Amino acid sequence: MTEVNQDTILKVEDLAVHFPVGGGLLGGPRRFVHAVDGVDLELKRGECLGLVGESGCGKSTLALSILGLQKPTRGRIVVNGHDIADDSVGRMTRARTTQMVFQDPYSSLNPRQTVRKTLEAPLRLHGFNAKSEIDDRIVDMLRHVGLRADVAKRFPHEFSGGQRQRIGIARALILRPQIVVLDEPVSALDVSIRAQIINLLLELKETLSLSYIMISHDLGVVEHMSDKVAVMYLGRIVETGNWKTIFSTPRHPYTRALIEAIPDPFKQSRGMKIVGEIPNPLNPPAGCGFNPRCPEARDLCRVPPTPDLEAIGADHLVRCRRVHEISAGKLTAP
Amino acid sequence: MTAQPLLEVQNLRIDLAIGNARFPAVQDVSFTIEKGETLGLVGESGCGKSITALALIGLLRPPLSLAGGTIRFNGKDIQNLSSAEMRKLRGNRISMIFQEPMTALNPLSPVGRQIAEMFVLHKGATWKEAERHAIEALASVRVPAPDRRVKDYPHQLSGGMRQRVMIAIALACGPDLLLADEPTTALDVTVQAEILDLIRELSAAKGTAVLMISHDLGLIANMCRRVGVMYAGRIVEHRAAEDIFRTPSHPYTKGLVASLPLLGARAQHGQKRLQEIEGVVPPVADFPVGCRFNPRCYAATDVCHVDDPAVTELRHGGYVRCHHHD
Amino acid sequence: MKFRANLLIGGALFGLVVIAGLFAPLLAHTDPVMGANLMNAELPPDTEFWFGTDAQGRDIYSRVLHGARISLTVGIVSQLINTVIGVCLGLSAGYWGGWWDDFVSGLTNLMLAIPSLIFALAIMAILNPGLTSLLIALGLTNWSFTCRLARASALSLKSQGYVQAAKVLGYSDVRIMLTQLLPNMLGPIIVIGTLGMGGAVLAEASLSFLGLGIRPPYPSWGSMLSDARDQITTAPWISIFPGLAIFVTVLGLNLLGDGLRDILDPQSRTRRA
Amino acid sequence: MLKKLFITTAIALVMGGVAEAQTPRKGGTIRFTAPYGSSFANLDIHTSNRAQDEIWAKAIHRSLYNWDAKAGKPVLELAKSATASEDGLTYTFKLRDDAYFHNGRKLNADDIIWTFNHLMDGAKAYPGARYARMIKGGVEVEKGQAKTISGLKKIDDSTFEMTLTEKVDPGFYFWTATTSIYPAEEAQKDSFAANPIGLGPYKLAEYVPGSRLVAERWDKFYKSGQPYADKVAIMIMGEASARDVAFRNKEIDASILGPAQYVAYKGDPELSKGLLEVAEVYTRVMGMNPTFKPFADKRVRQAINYAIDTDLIIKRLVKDKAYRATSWLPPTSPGFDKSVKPYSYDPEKAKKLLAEAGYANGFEFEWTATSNESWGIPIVEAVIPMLEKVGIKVKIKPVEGSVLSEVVSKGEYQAFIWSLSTGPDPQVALKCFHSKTPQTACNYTLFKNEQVDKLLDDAGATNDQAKKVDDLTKVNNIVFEEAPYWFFNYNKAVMAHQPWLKGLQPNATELAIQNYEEMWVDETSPAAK
Amino acid sequence: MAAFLLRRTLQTLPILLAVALLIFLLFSVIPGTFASSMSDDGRSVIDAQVMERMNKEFGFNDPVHVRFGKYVAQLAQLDLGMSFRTRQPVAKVLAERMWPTFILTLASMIFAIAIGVPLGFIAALRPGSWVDTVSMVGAVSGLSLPKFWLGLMLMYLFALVLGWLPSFGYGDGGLRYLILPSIALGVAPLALLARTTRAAVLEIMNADFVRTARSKGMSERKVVQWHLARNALVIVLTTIGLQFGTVIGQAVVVEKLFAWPGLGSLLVDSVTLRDIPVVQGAILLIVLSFLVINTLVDVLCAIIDPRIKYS
Repeated sequence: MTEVNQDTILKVEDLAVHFPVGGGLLGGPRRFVHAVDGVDLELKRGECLGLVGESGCGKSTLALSILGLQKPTRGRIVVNGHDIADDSVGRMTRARTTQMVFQDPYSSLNPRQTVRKTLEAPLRLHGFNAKSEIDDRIVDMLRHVGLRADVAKRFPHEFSGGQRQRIGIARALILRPQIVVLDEPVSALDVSIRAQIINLLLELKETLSLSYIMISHDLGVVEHMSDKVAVMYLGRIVETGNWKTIFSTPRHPYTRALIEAIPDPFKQSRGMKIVGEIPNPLNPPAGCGFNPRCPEARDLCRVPPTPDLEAIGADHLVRCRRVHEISAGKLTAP
Repeated sequence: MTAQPLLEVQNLRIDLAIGNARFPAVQDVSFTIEKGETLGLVGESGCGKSITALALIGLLRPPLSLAGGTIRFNGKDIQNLSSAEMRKLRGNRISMIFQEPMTALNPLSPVGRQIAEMFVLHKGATWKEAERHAIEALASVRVPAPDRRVKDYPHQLSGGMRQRVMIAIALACGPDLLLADEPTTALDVTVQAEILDLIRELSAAKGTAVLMISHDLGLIANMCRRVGVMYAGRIVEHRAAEDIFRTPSHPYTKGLVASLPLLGARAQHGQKRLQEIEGVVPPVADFPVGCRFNPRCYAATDVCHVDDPAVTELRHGGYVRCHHHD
Repeated sequence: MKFRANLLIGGALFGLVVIAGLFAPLLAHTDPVMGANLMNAELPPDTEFWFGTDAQGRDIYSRVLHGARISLTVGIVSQLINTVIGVCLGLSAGYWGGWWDDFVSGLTNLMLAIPSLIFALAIMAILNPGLTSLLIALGLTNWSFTCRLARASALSLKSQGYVQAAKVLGYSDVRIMLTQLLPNMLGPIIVIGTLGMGGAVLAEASLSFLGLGIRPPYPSWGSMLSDARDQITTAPWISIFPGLAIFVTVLGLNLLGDGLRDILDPQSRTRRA
Repeated sequence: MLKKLFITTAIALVMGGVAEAQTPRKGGTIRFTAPYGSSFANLDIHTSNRAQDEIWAKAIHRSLYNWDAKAGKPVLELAKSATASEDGLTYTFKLRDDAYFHNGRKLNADDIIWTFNHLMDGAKAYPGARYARMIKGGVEVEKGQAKTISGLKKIDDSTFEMTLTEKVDPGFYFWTATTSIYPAEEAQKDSFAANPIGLGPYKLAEYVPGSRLVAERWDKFYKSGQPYADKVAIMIMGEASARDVAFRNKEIDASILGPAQYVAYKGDPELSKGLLEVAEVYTRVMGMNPTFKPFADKRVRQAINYAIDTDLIIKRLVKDKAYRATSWLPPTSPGFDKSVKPYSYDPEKAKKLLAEAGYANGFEFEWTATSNESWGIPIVEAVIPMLEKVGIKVKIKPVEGSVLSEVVSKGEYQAFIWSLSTGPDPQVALKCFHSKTPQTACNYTLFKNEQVDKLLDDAGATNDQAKKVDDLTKVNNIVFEEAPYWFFNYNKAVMAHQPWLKGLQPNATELAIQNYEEMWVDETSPAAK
Repeated sequence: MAAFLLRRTLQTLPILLAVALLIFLLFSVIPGTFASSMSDDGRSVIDAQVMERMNKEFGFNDPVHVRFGKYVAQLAQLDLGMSFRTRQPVAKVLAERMWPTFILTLASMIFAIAIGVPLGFIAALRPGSWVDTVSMVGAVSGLSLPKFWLGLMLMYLFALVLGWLPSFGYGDGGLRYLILPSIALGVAPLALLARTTRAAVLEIMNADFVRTARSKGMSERKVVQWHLARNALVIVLTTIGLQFGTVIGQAVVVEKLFAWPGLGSLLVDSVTLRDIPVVQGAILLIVLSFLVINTLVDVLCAIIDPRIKYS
């Protein structure tokens, strides 16, 4: 049924993931956290989709679902035209299509495995047996991520953070996937190293024709790398669109607040401020989830149901009842 | 006679002991903080900025130790103070907030009590009075319903709230100097903005000087008038905040500024390759000879591999520690 | 620096016992069982019988040497059983969670609730005293700590990036447990196992005292010590040497365990820093 | 006849203060020990036949008969006289008229009859039923077919009649504590379990389960002037090494010794003064199962007796705390034949016998044993090299006591080592070799010999004591020749006692069981007050 | 807190049931019966009829599942059955022996806690000092001694050689009698507690919140009093709770050696004599007391550590 655009490699439809909380003997009533609640996404080949939001907004759960590690409560995830919940799309197929780069380069490498083992095991698992082929692939991949071939026999603790992240990237790409989920790929790295990795990722995207889903709270990185951006709040997408649109003319108050909150050396004026913290996801506010913190909130925002995503421009969707009343002035300074 | 600076650090050296060997984790660090001023220290992990702060408050623990230099607080060298005098200073005149508000608070003690301790310790208050002061202190850091919150335990509070409690503790006695060590790193951006505002406003209101430590250049530049950039245990550049971004002098600072994907930069310049700094940050035991940045420096020459660059005063204020600065 | 002393002294003591056990047939003067000669009964230590002789006239030195084999067998085999059970249950429970975790946790609590000596006592009574029974009794009753540790490690490790990565790469659960989790939790488990070996040697002595330990023909230290307790005033050497052997072995294992903990257990590494 | 009994008891070595002619001192506390375990079963002696429980029961209770340690035979205790009928099956007992229960009530024939009826309560399975079953009509009561034992008749308050099923001396049946006479009505009350009321010299004062039992003098005890001590405290101390310390520390007045301590005490100039040694009526043997092929051959069984240097084991390992066993019956027994020499240590002969039996190359057997130091694995360990020399290999099968008695009575063994009761009644002891006696009773080695059967039947039928003893002696000698067992030793029980404890009796049936009324402590005792 | 307590209590029920089942199954396959045990010394032979009768009365002729059914039905009515040996209700037999074990374990734990915890504290506050070294070497040695051996040595030293204390028994239940057995039993937990306390204190010493406390200008003494002690206490308490289990188990050995009339010696006797209902009852009681103690510890921990209630 799903229309698959020639260029669409991943399509997420009405995805929801609910976690049970409590319940059981004397545990009180069983309630559900709606970690992801009705998310629609589309990723085109060669594109980088930036997922932005604060901790607990559901972006990690969404990523895990896309990787097939989290069973959705509702909705479908279609990769290359196949629903990944479908039994015919096995664990192995999924592994060869979708891969992931992790945030912490220290915990994401098995300390007891050499680089070679880290890269060789997945190949063997996926049916590569000829030593020469494995060798070739490993050397090739190490070269791609900017490491020399002789690092293969070393253990992770012998590397710096940046080098480890390169190994992590090599591991993710060794099976030649089409989609790579980048989970905060540079936030745990030293500032002086970040540029190396960002450049590498952008380079690999081109040379290996990859598509990225990048989770990050660093808006600078998101702006730099993404083609499309989705802003999440309380398990829902509140604004999505082209990177330029999102960063130059954000419409949702939350998006605007996020951008505002970045400490900028050249900007002393602080326009829009939000206060308070993300509400308890077990007990989300009625109406718009953002209303308790929103400086623009009015009574209509506090009335259920949750507002819908509204298209206000080409590929620009905003989930706000007052989107047309709030000025669409430019935010970023220079 | 110029007014005496609040804090004067000269040629600070902190050693790290590994086995029987000692390595200078911090060396030749000098700076001053005037009363009510906010100074920024920026640098990557392992550059020595946090232990510099710990040295100022006298909390270095083995394997780290103060190995040289002077720290004058209100004109007195704190190294000459007895431990009791030092304790009177600590928390009362100089206080500190830490990076992880989760672990920096005692999980088994209500936050009110942890604030109240300050008044008991330094103001000679009874516990009862102190509890009352604690509520006021919580209110001053804009914690809603402070009279109820004082009874809460740290795990019942969100990260932002915990950091507010830390600030309440730090500012309880109205100190002259606040050391803020990456106070917002563990927090979400929106919360970070609030906390920074809070620090800024409270310190301004009470005339508290702040030493702000962060790896985030943008944050430091935003918060401080003057910034010290640390690399491998040294201050390599010390400038006014806006100069750091506009006219960085040290190759390291230059590299950092150019490598950051700043918001709005893509709209201006397009998605071009970010400028990279080669190599990695060296560990303390492996600080290079000569200029410590030399293995990564694009401008390094032979002299950089041999000689430690001296401090060079810059024309528009500030200084840089480089053989080839602009 | 202290941890090195632990490791060195512990390793040396335990190494001594291992050598004694391995080369017992070469080092021993007589057969530990067939060496009985009532003409030599209860001789104090001298140049011929270094540790003296026991009531049956057997050379205690030889018996203590052979006893090392028994104690090592008891320690190693029972701990191996415990470790395998504990790791299998704990690892899978921590990794899979759900009802299996509830079940395993219940089982672990059950095992914790019954004092292991009493449990072992019951098993010994059922199986009749002997080496095999003892290995089963001690092997089945002391896995709860290993299990808890393995479970906790699995719980914390499973959220680690490399475990997630293995999942993403299509590894099966069992493969993840064996190749990603197990090698990374082995350190503390080896430590617990080492300390448990000492515990097993002591438990053997306790069970022998209660009349439910290893019985001849095996010359176990516990039964030697326990059998000779009545002769402690008349022929103290009969009990002193096996007692000393137990003490040295357990002390060695405890020190070794402490030393290994310093090296292998990352938690205590931060403790030292 | 009776003279012979007297003579044989002389073997019982009396060393301690038993025979001293001092005037007993009144007062003080006797601090006795119960060494066979760490508790008593309860305070109802009918439920237990263990020596451990008899130790306290002797203080509080009394049976129809009592064991006379010096005479080595049962004597009337609660009755003044017992007259047998012509056929020797019916006895008329006249009770003593000065026996009072601890509640002050006088002993009555009803109490005796009630007690025996009570013992035969089938639902309760009292071990004493074994003895009361000898009374005619007892089995019917046990099976619930009758309410009262028909063989018991009350004549008047102090006289009753007892009819037996066999011609036996009732004294050998009704002297143990497990047949203690209870006060009829009081014993049916619930409180009796906690406050036993008996006829013994002491009445219960305090009982701490698992720790000790203290009893105080019963002033209306029927033996004049007795008991002497004010109190008897019986400490429960199963652990020999702890008992050793306590005794040396003068915390207890008497202690039963094992071989190791026997040597130590004998070698100590002070301690050796207080040793009481007695040949007990237990024979330590290794039983051989004839269903295990090699042991079916008499020559093999004899070979084993020849192959083991029994004397050496007794001397070196048992430390002479035993007497070499000649045969089944102990030296104190009327059926014991002094002229018989035990099997000599003769490995050559053993080899020859084995060769004749077709085992020139030896064989291997499994030896079931407990860890008992006197008749368990330590002995087996010493025997192993000896048997090895004649080509017989031994595998030890260690078991617990309760398992040993089970596998032995079921015949699930190849060989076992045990200590078996062989007295005081030689007829009862030898009945174990009657082919009609089942393995579950005591014919553990499935002994079958027509001559023995006949001799035993004759001995049971005759009234002639001399012929009876003669028949039994013959049986004993045949058993020796047939060698169903390796005859190891007769136990030498040794009790260490403090110098101030007097009046101990050389009780050959069980040294730890003493008549406390004959014991007293002099003023040197720490508990003399 | 009430809900927490209730939840903790209810959690122990399935464990108790499982223990009952496990013990029952174990002892239904044990060789030997009470009747056979009565003649184990070869001295007091019981005749076959009585033995038969006993087995019938004690229900040994029933199949296992029937026996278990009966047992559970009994248990449901809080009836532990009748002891074969004493012919009294098991509950009564246990009640008689509970108190000595209770005071023995309590005394040895008090001994262990009173010395072990401060020792661990002192050692941790001066790591590397002679106090630290000596106490930790002592602790590891204390853990390496066979218990009955230690008991025997104490007996010889303090009773025989020095004559200070009685060597055995319960006596009048006075303190004098309690000292030696509780030391013999308490040395191992003492050693373990000292080590645990030391490790816990050392770990907390490096915790961030202790650094915070110091940054407040607190003296080390106040840091320990106000912040370190409570946090260490949680870890130490948990260890104490678990140690109770080991101590109750090891009490078997010590009680037997010192002729102490507790549950442990009763248990060993009952196992040897195959008095199965008492064995079952005693183990259930021991498990129950372990669970009660650990629930108490949990409650204490929950009072000290507010995080526990909510997890």
